[in-house]
Amino acid sequence: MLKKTTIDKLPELAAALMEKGTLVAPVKEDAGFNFREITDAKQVDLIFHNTIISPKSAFFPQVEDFVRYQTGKSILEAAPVELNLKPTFLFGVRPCDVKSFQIMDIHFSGTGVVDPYWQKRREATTIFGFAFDMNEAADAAEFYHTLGIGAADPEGSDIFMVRKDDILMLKVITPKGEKLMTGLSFLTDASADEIKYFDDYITKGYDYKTCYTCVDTEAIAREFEAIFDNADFWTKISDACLSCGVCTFVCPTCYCFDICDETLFSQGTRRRVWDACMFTDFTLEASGHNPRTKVYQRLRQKVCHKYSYHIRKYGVISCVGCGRCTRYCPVNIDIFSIVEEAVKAKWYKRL
Amino acid sequence: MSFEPKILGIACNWCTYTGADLAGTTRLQYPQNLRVVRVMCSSRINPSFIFRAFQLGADGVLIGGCHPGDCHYNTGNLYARRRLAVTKKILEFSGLEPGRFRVEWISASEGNKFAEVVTEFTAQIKSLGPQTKFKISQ
Amino acid sequence: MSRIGVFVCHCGLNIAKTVRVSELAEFAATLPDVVVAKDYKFMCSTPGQEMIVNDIKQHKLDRIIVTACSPLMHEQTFRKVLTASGLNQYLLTIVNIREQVSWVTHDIEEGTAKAKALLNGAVYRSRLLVPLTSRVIDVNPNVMVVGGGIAGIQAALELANTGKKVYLVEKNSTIGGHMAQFDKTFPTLDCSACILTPKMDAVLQHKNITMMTSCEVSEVKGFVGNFDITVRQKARYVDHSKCNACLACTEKCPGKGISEWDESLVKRKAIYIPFPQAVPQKPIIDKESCTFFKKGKCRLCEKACEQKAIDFEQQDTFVQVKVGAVILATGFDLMDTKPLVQYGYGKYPGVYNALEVERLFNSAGPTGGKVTLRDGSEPKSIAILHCIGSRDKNNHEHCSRVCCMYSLKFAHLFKEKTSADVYHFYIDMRAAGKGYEEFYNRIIEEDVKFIRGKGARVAQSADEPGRLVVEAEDTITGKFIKLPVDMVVLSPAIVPRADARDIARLFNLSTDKQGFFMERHPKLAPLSTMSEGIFIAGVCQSPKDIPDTVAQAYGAAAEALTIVVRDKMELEATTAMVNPASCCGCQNCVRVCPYGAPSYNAEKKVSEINEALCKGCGLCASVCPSSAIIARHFTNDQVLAEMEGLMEF
Amino acid sequence: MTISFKQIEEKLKTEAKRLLESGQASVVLAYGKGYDEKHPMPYVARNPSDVANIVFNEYCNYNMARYLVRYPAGTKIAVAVKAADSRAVIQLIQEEKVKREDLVLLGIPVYGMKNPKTQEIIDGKTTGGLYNPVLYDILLGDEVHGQAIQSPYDVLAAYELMDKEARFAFWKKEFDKCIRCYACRKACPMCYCDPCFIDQNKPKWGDKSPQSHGNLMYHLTRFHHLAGRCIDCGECSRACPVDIPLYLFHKKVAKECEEMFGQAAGMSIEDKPALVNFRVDDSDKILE
Repeated sequence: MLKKTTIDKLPELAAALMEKGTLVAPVKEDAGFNFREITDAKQVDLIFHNTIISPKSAFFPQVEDFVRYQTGKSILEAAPVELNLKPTFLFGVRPCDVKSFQIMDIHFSGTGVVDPYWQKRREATTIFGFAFDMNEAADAAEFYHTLGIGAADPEGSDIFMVRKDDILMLKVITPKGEKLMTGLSFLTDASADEIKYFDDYITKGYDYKTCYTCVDTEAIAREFEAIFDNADFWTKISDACLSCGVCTFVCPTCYCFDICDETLFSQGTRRRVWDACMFTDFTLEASGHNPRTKVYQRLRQKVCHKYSYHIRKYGVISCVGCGRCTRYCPVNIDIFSIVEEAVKAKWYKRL
Repeated sequence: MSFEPKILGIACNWCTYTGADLAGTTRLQYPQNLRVVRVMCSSRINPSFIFRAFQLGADGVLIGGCHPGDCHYNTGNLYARRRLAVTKKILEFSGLEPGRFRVEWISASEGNKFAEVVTEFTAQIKSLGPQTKFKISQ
Repeated sequence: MSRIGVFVCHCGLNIAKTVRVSELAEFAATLPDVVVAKDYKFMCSTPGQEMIVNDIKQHKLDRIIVTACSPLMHEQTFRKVLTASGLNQYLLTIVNIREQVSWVTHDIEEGTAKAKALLNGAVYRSRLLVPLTSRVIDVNPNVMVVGGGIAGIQAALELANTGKKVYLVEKNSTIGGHMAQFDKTFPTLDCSACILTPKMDAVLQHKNITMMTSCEVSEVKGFVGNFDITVRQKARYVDHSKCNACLACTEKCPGKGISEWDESLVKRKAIYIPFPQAVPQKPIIDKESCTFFKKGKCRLCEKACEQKAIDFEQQDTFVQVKVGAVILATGFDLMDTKPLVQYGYGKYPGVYNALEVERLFNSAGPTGGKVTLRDGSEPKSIAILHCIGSRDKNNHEHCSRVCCMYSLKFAHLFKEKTSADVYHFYIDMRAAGKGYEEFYNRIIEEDVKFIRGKGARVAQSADEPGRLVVEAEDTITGKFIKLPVDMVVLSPAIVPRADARDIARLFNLSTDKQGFFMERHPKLAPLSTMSEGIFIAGVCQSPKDIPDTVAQAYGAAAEALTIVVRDKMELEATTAMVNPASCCGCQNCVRVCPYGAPSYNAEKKVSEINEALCKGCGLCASVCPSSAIIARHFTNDQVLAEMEGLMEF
Repeated sequence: MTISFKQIEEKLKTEAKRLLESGQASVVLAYGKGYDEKHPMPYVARNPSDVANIVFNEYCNYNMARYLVRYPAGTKIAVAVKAADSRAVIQLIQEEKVKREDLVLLGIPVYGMKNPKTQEIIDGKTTGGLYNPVLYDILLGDEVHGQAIQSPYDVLAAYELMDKEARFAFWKKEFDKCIRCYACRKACPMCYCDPCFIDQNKPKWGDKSPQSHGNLMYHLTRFHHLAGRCIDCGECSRACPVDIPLYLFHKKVAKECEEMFGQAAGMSIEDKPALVNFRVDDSDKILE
């Protein structure tokens, strides 16, 4: 079922979704686009390349309150924070980001230990995937295609959208999407030409901007293992690294967090807050010992986690090539070029 | 009910705190809005204490130290003067009313000055109204 | 979780009148970690203290909050209670609800509300307190006394008699101070020299006293029990170790200087002793009036000296003195009355100040004890003007306390030595002291005239050239008086020494509004100061008479003794330390510390603090950007917690 | 005059090579290729052969002084410095974090540097109003003369004119954007604390979660810590992924410090950092 509407009628679609629940969609802000809960239907803006912060924040917000408590009593009074979720519509997610949810699912539910916050939000949310604009100039930071993700890859979306000039085409992918779509009666059916355009666009997306194909994940994992102890290599790689948290905070697949108790006047909240393996205190132990005091150790952890340990443990690379880490890195460190370097370094050693 | 501001005072042990005691000993009357933290020297005052005080809902912050040159620790208040001056500029540029933060040199013998400063500062804070800009809303 | 006990003191009605103490205790019981909260009439009394001791045992308390008077008052008292109960004394918090709450408001609502807020702050802070261990240091048994007047002399003798070594530092070439300038002392009219010179001599002879005349303290380092003081020995140009005090030199000297001792009324030699009974009785050369120093020729004294004690090459030297305690007895100056032009001092020869008159009476003085005017004639009528510059809001608000009495003494001596009419111009007659009122009555009967009204102006007489006219309003008759006299005596304000502030800075003392040294407490610690181990005696603290000064000297000696009598003593444990794990090596602490306590360990790349040098001001902690410095007892989290508690209600 | 970036690049390469070959420097902190021309990277050359990777163009804004503290004491370091960067080096020397004798300063006189995100020319905005390095050993080009000198504080005017309500609203909006990635402090050559005050749990100065109050505490305190030390390189603002104009606040504090204490940060190695210093005759007016 392929439906369509026009870009100028986007507010109408937005309003309809807001009526059914919470709409989270890209909004233009000073520094660029970000996913925000929509309060005014006119805010939704689909003329964007990608957001600064990945849409993981819709399921795994930077701050998640768990428990509220009161100190100073002989017995601590505490109550869990209930999630009262309305049906949520995550609108305009790029295919690589949609893919990231599947990777994150491994950690938040796939291992059998289910994170109720993630799970409830996932269940309540209908995802509107949105194909990249293939007419747009290539972004040098992205490499999702290298990781086998198409520019118009509908996998993982409930409804997938392709924009053709002023027309926005929407295709149901999952039963959840279908249920929703039937309720959106003002959408019109797409023409046969448009259906063809849509299908072609998706196919074309797999070839779009491809510079590497068929990454051998197993080989990459192996290469990184081989150079783990090569401090010279990692030092050189991290010469420029500032050890800030930008890359991890914008990353759609970074899931590390800290639990903080934040108290004021005896009223406190235990909350989960994003943390970053690039921070020095990330690995600081209670004893005062810190196993990763050097920048290279932290950068190695970040890269190897995504491109080696994660493959070994879960069989997949923990990266979707969205390019955010590279794009927002204050010193322009390109994560994929580290992968290339690693492979080269290995070869060099073998010779 | 009229607005009764909460004013945080940070006073050095040797001059201003003793001066405040003297105000009491001589039974001078002044408004009860000031709550004083005693530190050993005005130089102990970390600028972040002041930011924090406003976050905790202080409507005004009053710092008291020995007169420059009379510091019990010789030079402590001379450093404090520079550091607190910067604190004041930072508060001001961030948009907080400059009148909410004040530094006064009050010696151990200036009980009347202490009472006068508190009276005047309290009136000033009252006229500025509640401080909401920095206050953490719960 | 801590177990806090809160003890609210009524202080009779001092607190209870404007703070609802029982309500405060009830409120305290609702606060976090407070296990027991009580109120009691006098917490500092024995039953009050016992209540705390019992509750510590019964309720297993590990933090104590006493909500009472200022910590400057009873912190030590209650710390001892904790210690006696086996609790570390630093687990005590005092909430000041008297000086800073109940005494500064009449409104019980306001008072109670503020007391609650302060108490809450204390609870927040108390929870984060940690036991601190005091450092034990060796105590140097010696004492320094600064100032060789009657106060210094008395204190030095007392201490020396207990067997302690005393360094008596005097900036003049002789000890004796102002008292040595006087002729008689009120109210007994006994001869000042007769009672003072034996004491001066005793100082000279005492084996435990090192007299350091022509000396000034130039630097003070260290802390209670271990002061390290640098004394500047000013060049005397006479080697006192060689001089046998024959004074042949003074006879030969052609130089003429102005006698400071005789209040500039006469000249003295350039090589001189200030007065015949001076101690030591060895001369010094006044460089300003010495012919050799001025013209490069003379050296007559050198020729006259058989001991070859004259040394024109002598330089100032610096002596290091180590002592455990210091007594400051630096005395006073008379206010310079020249700026008060209405009194004509310095303009009309017939106007004298009190100290000049003391010298006129003195048989060793410029006139050999005869009262004559500058032209040698005897005055026929004399006016004594009280309160010149004191009890005067435009000059010095304080009462100089001794002027009424010495003015009465002057009247008596004038009557005794002249046939002049004597008039007092006074605001009130203040004769509080043993035998003082009686003395006043005696003078009244000596036909001295009392005019109740402050002297307003001294002018030259238009009718009788050379005579003076005192103008005043007689507040009893309400009439304006113009009284012609030959001599006017001003009783000027007693003011701190001109260099009192410098001395205060050297020894880290506070000074009061007038510039007198501040005592730790006006009533309960009048001789100790905010600087541990530094004590004060005599007029440097405030104007007082000789009996009071001597009493203070005894007291200060006893106070100093409480320190130096011990071999070891505990210091405050509230010093700073560096948490090396957080130190970023910026060395800000090293740059700012006034005592050089922090140093940078380049190998470990962290700062370290020598706690023996740290005085606990906390400056280093506030300039430490990574919060690595812990200012014990005033740590960042303790202050932040207290602020949070203060702002909650 | 116009700047030849290519020429500077060549000189940088020549000098770097010479210093590494002669052993005068064991590392050269310069700029290298990034994933495209607009995105060069900080680059560390350790061997003469590394020198080929050095580049210099109008996007090489990095303040390489930021990396100095990473090397063990005594390492001989050659560092490429533009105007503001040289002031950072001076400030670090004042603070005894590096020693003058361990450094070879390769001065780059330049103007027309661009922010790659906005293509905006940053002269006068975040270069302390200077074009020539304050301190250098070797100057890689001719001193810039004749280029209009802008006061580094000109850009502040609009913000100073705002009333306090508008200023508060402005900064609240900016600080609320903060995601606490700490790129600002990590990009800053003067922020060498490890741990930073905000990472401390005891005392806990501010909440770790990126909410208004914690953000405000972090930024205001950081401005205070940099008072009299910020050398206006603007790296904090360029590093910020959400474009908080931190440089404005730093500039304001720097301006006030300069007025109050008569000394700008990083202008002379003889100076003492203004906030760990005092003059007895500092006026009480500064507190008004």
